[in-house]
Amino acid sequence: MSTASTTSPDISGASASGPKKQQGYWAGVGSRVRRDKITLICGGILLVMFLLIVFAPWIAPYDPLQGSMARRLKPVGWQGHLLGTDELGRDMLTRLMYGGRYSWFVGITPVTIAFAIGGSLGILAGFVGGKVNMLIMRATDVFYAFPSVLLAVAISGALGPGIFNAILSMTLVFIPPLIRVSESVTTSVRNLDYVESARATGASAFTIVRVHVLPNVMGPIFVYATTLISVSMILASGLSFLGLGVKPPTPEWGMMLNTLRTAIYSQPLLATLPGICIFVTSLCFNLLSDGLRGAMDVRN
Amino acid sequence: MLQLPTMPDRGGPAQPLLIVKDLKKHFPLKGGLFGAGGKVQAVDGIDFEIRKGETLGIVGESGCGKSTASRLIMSLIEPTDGEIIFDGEKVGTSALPLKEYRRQVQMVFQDSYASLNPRLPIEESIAFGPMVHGLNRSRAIPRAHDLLTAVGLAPAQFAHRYPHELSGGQRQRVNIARALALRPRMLILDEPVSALDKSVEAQVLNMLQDLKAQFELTYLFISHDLNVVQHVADRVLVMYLGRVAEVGPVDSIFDAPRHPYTQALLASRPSMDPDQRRTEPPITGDPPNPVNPPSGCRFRTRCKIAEDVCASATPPLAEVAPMHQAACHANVTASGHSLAPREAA
Amino acid sequence: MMTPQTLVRARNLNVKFVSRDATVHAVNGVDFDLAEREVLCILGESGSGKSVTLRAIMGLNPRAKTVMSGELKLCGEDVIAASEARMSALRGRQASMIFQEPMTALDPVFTIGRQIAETIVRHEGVSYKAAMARALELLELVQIPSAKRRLEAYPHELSGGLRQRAMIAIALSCRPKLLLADEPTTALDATVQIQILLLLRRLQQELGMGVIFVTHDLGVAGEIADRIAVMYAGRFVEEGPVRDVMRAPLHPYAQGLLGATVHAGLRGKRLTTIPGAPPDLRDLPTRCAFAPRCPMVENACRSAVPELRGPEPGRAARCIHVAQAAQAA
Amino acid sequence: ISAAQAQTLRVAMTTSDLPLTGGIPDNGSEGGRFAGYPIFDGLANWDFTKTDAAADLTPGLATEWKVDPNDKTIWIFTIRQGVKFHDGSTMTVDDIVWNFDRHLKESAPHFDTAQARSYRTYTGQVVKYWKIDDTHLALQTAQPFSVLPYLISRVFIVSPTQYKKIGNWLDFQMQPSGNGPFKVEKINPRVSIDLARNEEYWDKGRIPKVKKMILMPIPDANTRVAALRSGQVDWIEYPAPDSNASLKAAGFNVVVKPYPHVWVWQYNHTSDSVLQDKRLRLALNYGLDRDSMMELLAGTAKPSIGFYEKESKFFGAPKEMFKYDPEKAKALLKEAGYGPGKPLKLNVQLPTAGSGNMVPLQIGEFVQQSLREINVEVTHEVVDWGTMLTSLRQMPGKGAEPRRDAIAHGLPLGDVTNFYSQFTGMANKLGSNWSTFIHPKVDELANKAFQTFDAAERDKLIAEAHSVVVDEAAWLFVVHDLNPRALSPKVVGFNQAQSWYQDFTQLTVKD
Amino acid sequence: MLKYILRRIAYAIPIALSVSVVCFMLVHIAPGDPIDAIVPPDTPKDVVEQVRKDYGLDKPLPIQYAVWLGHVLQGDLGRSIATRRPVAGDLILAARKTFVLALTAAMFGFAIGIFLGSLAAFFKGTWIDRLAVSFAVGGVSVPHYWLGMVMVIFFSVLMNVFPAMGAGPGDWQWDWQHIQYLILPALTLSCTPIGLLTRTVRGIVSEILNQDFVTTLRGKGLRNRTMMLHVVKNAAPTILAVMGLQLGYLMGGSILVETIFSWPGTGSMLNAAIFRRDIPVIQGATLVLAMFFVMLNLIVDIMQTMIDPRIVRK
Ligand SMILES: Nc1ncnc2c1ncn2[C@@H]1O[C@H](COP(=O)(O)OP(=O)(O)OP(=O)(O)O)[C@@H](O)[C@H]1O
Ligand SMILES: Nc1ncnc2c1ncn2[C@@H]1O[C@H](COP(=O)(O)OP(=O)(O)OP(=O)(O)O)[C@@H](O)[C@H]1O
Ligand SMILES: [Mg+2]
Ligand SMILES: [Mg+2]
Repeated sequence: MSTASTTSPDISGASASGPKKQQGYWAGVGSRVRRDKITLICGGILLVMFLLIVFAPWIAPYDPLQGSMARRLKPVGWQGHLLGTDELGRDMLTRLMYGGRYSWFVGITPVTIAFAIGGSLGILAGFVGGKVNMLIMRATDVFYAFPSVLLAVAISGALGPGIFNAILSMTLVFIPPLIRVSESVTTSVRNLDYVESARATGASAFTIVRVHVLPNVMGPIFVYATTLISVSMILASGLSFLGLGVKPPTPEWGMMLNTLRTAIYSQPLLATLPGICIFVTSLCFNLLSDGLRGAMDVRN
Repeated sequence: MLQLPTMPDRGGPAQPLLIVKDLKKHFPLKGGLFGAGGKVQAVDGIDFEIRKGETLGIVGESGCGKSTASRLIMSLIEPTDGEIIFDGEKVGTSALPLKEYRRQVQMVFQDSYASLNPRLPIEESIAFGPMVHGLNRSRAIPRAHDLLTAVGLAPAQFAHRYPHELSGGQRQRVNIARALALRPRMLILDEPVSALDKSVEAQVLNMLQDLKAQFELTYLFISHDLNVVQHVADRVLVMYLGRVAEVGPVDSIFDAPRHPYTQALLASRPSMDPDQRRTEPPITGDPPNPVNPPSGCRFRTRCKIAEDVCASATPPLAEVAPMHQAACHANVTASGHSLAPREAA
Repeated sequence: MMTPQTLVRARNLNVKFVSRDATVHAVNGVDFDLAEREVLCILGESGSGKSVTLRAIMGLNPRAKTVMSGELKLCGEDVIAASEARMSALRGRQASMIFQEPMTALDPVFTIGRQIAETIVRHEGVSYKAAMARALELLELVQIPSAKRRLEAYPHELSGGLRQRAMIAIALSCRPKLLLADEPTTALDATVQIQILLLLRRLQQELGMGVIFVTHDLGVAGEIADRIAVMYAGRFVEEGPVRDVMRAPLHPYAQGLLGATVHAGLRGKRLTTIPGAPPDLRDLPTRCAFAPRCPMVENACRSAVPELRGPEPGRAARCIHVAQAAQAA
Repeated sequence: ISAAQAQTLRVAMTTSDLPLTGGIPDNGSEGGRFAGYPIFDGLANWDFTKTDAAADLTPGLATEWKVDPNDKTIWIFTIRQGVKFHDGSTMTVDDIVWNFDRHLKESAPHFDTAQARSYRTYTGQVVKYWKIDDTHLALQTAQPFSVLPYLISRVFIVSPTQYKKIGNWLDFQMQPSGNGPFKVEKINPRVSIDLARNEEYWDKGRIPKVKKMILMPIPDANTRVAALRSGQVDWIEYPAPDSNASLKAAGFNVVVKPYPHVWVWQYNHTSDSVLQDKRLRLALNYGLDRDSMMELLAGTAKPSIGFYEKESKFFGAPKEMFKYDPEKAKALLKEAGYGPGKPLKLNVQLPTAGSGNMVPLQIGEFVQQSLREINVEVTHEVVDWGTMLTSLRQMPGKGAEPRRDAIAHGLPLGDVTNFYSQFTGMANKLGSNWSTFIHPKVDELANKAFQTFDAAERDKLIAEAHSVVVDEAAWLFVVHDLNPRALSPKVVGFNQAQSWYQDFTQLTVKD
Repeated sequence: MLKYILRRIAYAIPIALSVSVVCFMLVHIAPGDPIDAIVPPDTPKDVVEQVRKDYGLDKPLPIQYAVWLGHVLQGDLGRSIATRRPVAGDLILAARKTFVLALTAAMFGFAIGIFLGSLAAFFKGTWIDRLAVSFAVGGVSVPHYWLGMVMVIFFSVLMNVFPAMGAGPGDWQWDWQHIQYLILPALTLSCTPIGLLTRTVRGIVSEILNQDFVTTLRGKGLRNRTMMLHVVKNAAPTILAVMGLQLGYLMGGSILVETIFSWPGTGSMLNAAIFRRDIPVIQGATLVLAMFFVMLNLIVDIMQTMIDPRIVRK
């Protein structure tokens, strides 16, 4: 073989420095996120919450189920109870920490499962196209024809209350939108020339999906899924509030909000604390996904 | 040094590298619930061949089916009809399975950005093909670096970059390197320079000429720029609305075009001389919609010499000069067109 | 003969875009005059600032982040100082603009007729009906077949050539004195491009408009320009009558461009190329911006931005080698 | 607020929907309180005039009743004459027989297939009934049953004329006709029952002083409080204990009165239940910290250590006097084989709200937590009150329902028939005793009691039976409710009776 | 155009049928014998058998579905387990109330959302934009049942300006006496559409403002008023779609708010039904609301077609 380095001299000059500094895609996203204060703060808050929740059994000051009537409904800051106590005299901070576990779990699990299932189906539909696409998308249309809360409530209602059923029904609710988003992202990626040229090398469909499709569609699908987390958190706590989620005494924010409600006249701040937790979490997830979306937009 | 060997020449020099026979592609139109939409006749029966070592240029206006033809040849889409024969073997048969064929034919697209995976460093993009064909990574990467050098990009500086960190010209070089990575015998270049600035266009064109010699390639070069085609092609094929209007050696076509469309196309070129500006547009109107193309000769709606026969019969590709064919009734003996040559004595 | 009036006057025009991350110096000291009935072609590579210059003349760069300095007059009006209301009265009336992509430059959800008529209503205060009648005349003027039917058409229902004609009809609806054309034929097919070029040329002469025509295609410039300005990195690096610039450009960049343009007769030969890439406009160059790519570069090129200098009146280039180049020609 | 409204009493009930208005109200005793006695009368009514003692029966549509001295199984009711139904028809003895047909005669065209079964507890003792003459009605029981009038008081008499006009019970509910002090003016499904005063009520002393009464179902305790405080209603049932202080501070009257009520876990005594083990039943009763719960309930309840209150004449002298003794509880559990390593696991059905259930979630959670300290793990199956009522009518282990060890709720003990329906094997046969507590001694004593027509003797026998119930720890006794309700200061003249039912005829609503 | 509309309607039919299948299946996904889901557990045997026959529950699923669909098409949605009344009658009353609530919330939300969104788009990058966006994110993040609770305390209990619950006396009427009942729940319910509309409008309007044709319009010297018209007509199809979806979501998603405010609509009906496991009611309400949603989508699509000429392709 001849040496491949015999090149015309006039082109070698073109190797002047490119328009931008050398940087990987994710590194670029990272640096953009790092410059975005709001996203950072939200990420920070969520991280702190996450740690508090995960390590609740080790760091929570009290037993979440252990109360005492002698200290029921004490205000925020009362004698070693940083956030007061609930209607059965259990430490609010502790319960909020434990409650977060369930709220986060019930909020995030359906999105995660739906991300896996809906994402796969959507990518499949988008990549394979044709009849498969038709089949999957028409089925999706049917579930799209239900308002989401209604669907979740109806399925939960039919299945009966319980954490598992709540997760199941919410998963069913989130699968269709995830299919739609991943299908459209995949379809647009599939028609890009680089996928065509990968096909032109004779690569198998699996390799093409793995190397060329997945890395390019996961980002947008993931960001979309994070926006769903906020919806999911609210929906999950709503289901608990309706009694379709966890059972007492398991602390869960929606449930706590429900049982503490009657105390709103005597301890207004206390009674709104679980609501504030839901609000802040959902807000942070929303802002975080906004920030992520912005940072992942290569046009920036 | 290059671990993937070139495929051997099977048919010998006289065997055209690629023969396209009656290739057709009709896209059904979307939107019809009951499939009642029409169809786009993007490519409607084209025949041509490419000889070993030559550059066949395809010109034609936007939407005439150039890209569709190249995708058909690349087997990226299923043809509605027709067949492709590569070096004497029908593509897709056991004699020439698709995967093997694809090693021998590669493609460069117009949009340099869309043809590179934005999440892969360019060395990975280039190494992808060889790895698909069984080369392991540790050998594919150095090979990618060699190819980068070959297209004039210093690997040390560029190998790890991502597509968005390159200029348009640099990206197009990467695309060319990627196409060469499988050591193909033929390269389909679908408007490889249309999106580039003039100064960069020249760089890439020069480089393509060098690479052709260096890697013993055959080019199918698609462009809508007549000047570029004239510059690079040995033979030229003019397409109009999914059909071949004229095909022949570059000089013959440019000096003595026989199809009114080719003539108009040539006459539409800016003059490059302020003192000899064009005064009359050679033809009027836009190309018609390929969904319901005109009957007979597809050019007749804009043709200055169109007659009744042009609407009723499709003109065959007829020899008008050595190696030069044109599909115009005016060139076909006894076609019924008033300008047609009389019956030979 | 009446003395030609100056339609556009630019002196040391600078346009920069300021944002949190960076400042882009898109136009860096441009001087030129455009007389009535004159056609000026601005030629240059992508990103050289052609469109920004055009938009600056119309005051159409995004207000929030654009900083303009120098002098810029449009039909006597100081564009840099003028209020939005003042500019809006000028736009479409004294000066109009057409764009490269007629598909995106037309509002997709309004009919062609409506889009023409609303300009006439705005500037001439006539009734909508009268404006529609004028719109029909205009469509006929730009040679749109079955104009009456096309009045009711939406942009997506027209072919590329027709869309561009409609765009021209909109631009000409109030008989402006100045037409700014930003690569109006680049997106068109060769056979259509020549039709549009000829149409523009005819209309320019019939209506007596001044035209600034932006293109990166030397051939197109040759078809339509009276004068050519070659732009590089936000500056005019060469300016002169079309014949002179096309035959014997003075600036090495313009020479390179001419050499790199593929045309008949170069077959089999290597094309001349300009190595390297244009500079990053985020740092304002303090030297000849072309120096890194210039085959004739000298130390002097790297110390300061060369002045515009010309061997004869009406011709000029920003290069210290102008004299030599003129000699060689 | 207009003058017309001022004559209106607007009541927020705790039910999740309107109680049925066809004369067989659902939603427990609250249904009877609002969709029963105000609209209909029974043969016997309740006497609300004495508020210092538990309410007792008073003549209603029957002016008097007595047992046939020759056959103690036959009761003779003298029917009040000239009483008019709301539709204007005059009530006859035949009408009353017709009403019993509705409940008992499956072949009757108007037999109420859908509802009759839910009243079997009250009607099940009657085996035969007939018209003696135009003023007398006879009811016959299988064996002498001295407390029959208490049961029969629940059988509301409706107008056959109206029924015949309408043709089915479903539509009858929309335009019912009885002879109570209030007439139904309009039913707004799921929104309200609008009642108007019955000017023709036979008891002139109980013609309502208010013109109208509007009953609204507001299951959410907070919404009830908000509705009262914002002046949308004048009367709310069961304000959440935690809002009482603020209600009082805002000038509302929170009225409490002892009434015959107990909040319990009804244990499952069927053979597959762990709670067949008496030690466990006792342990739970000793392990529950009732006194602390009083804090939670903020003065709206008092601890319960038996079905009847300690002060009741029926309480008797049980050996086990449950007071909080976790050590004893743990010891009992250990004896039964449970301990820290092996907690006793119980599944308990708990309603979300409902008549007499107080704040079930909070109480339930409290019990759960209190029992956790003696290593008893309670899981709750939280259901709607209506669902629970259905569960209560099922026998445990039947059907598709999950196994549960107890059902937690509040229930009435207004008269001795409640004891009968909850703790006797006879009642169990009628399918009203989910708990299925059957004890030969109790059955024997109760049987004797219900055949004794001497009241004092009867009370003694029941007290004795009750002692056995307590000693057997038949249920987990939790609290006695004090029947709190909050009234707008505009409501005057309300005297809360010590009863599940209340009198709405004597009060007025000020402007 | 007409053809397209007919085609769109034709397309809605299989969707509607599939939706009915899903609703039908609700009875069957409920654990246990489906008969338990549609009659009360203490129903006498013979009645149970009668119902089983009526609904064809002894037959294979497809036939059951056909029977059920036949009932539904005749307006028979079965009987409530709890009240034993036909579901359809109560549902119509409830749906009317929910519609009033959802429509009011939607209108209010749309008005505010469109206003804030356009403001944010026109002043993109300024503090006005940031304020509007924060408001929007807040709106979509707040658990509205919690907000409703807080609002009741504030406006009903403490300030006593609006009623705390219910939909007013008697039948619904558009008079002040009834409207005052509407204000708090509608306000609570509107926070999601406010947030979403603000975001959508901001996105679409700023996207439109970045498009080339806007430069053309400015280049023509059009007045702001005329420019607005162009922006509105371009944004309308997208915004309409979001509005349609939102109205549907509000109809179907008012369950929590209705519960908090004791609003006698489909939401509180569903809530009660869920607790009683009154499956026929759940099924009927779901079916009616989902059908409404399907219709709404259809109407939105048709309206989009009328506005945007590009949608109808030959
Ligand atoms: N996947 C497809 N589905 C439907 N129609 C298609 C598809 N691909 C191409 N077409 C249509 O086929 C015709 C030919 O398209 P093609 O891309 O081959 O033209 P082209 O000559 O390459 O044009 P250009 O110069 O614009 O690239 C066009 O009318 C196009 O709209
Ligand atoms: N609104 C803007 N904000 C920031 N930078 C801008 C803006 N508009 C243009 N620029 C920058 O100004 C420079 C000149 O752009 P301009 O559009 O004038 O180039 P051009 O010569 O018209 O190129 P082309 O041939 O590609 O149209 C480019 O670097 C571009 O990125
Ligand atoms: Mg193409
Ligand atoms: Mg430009």
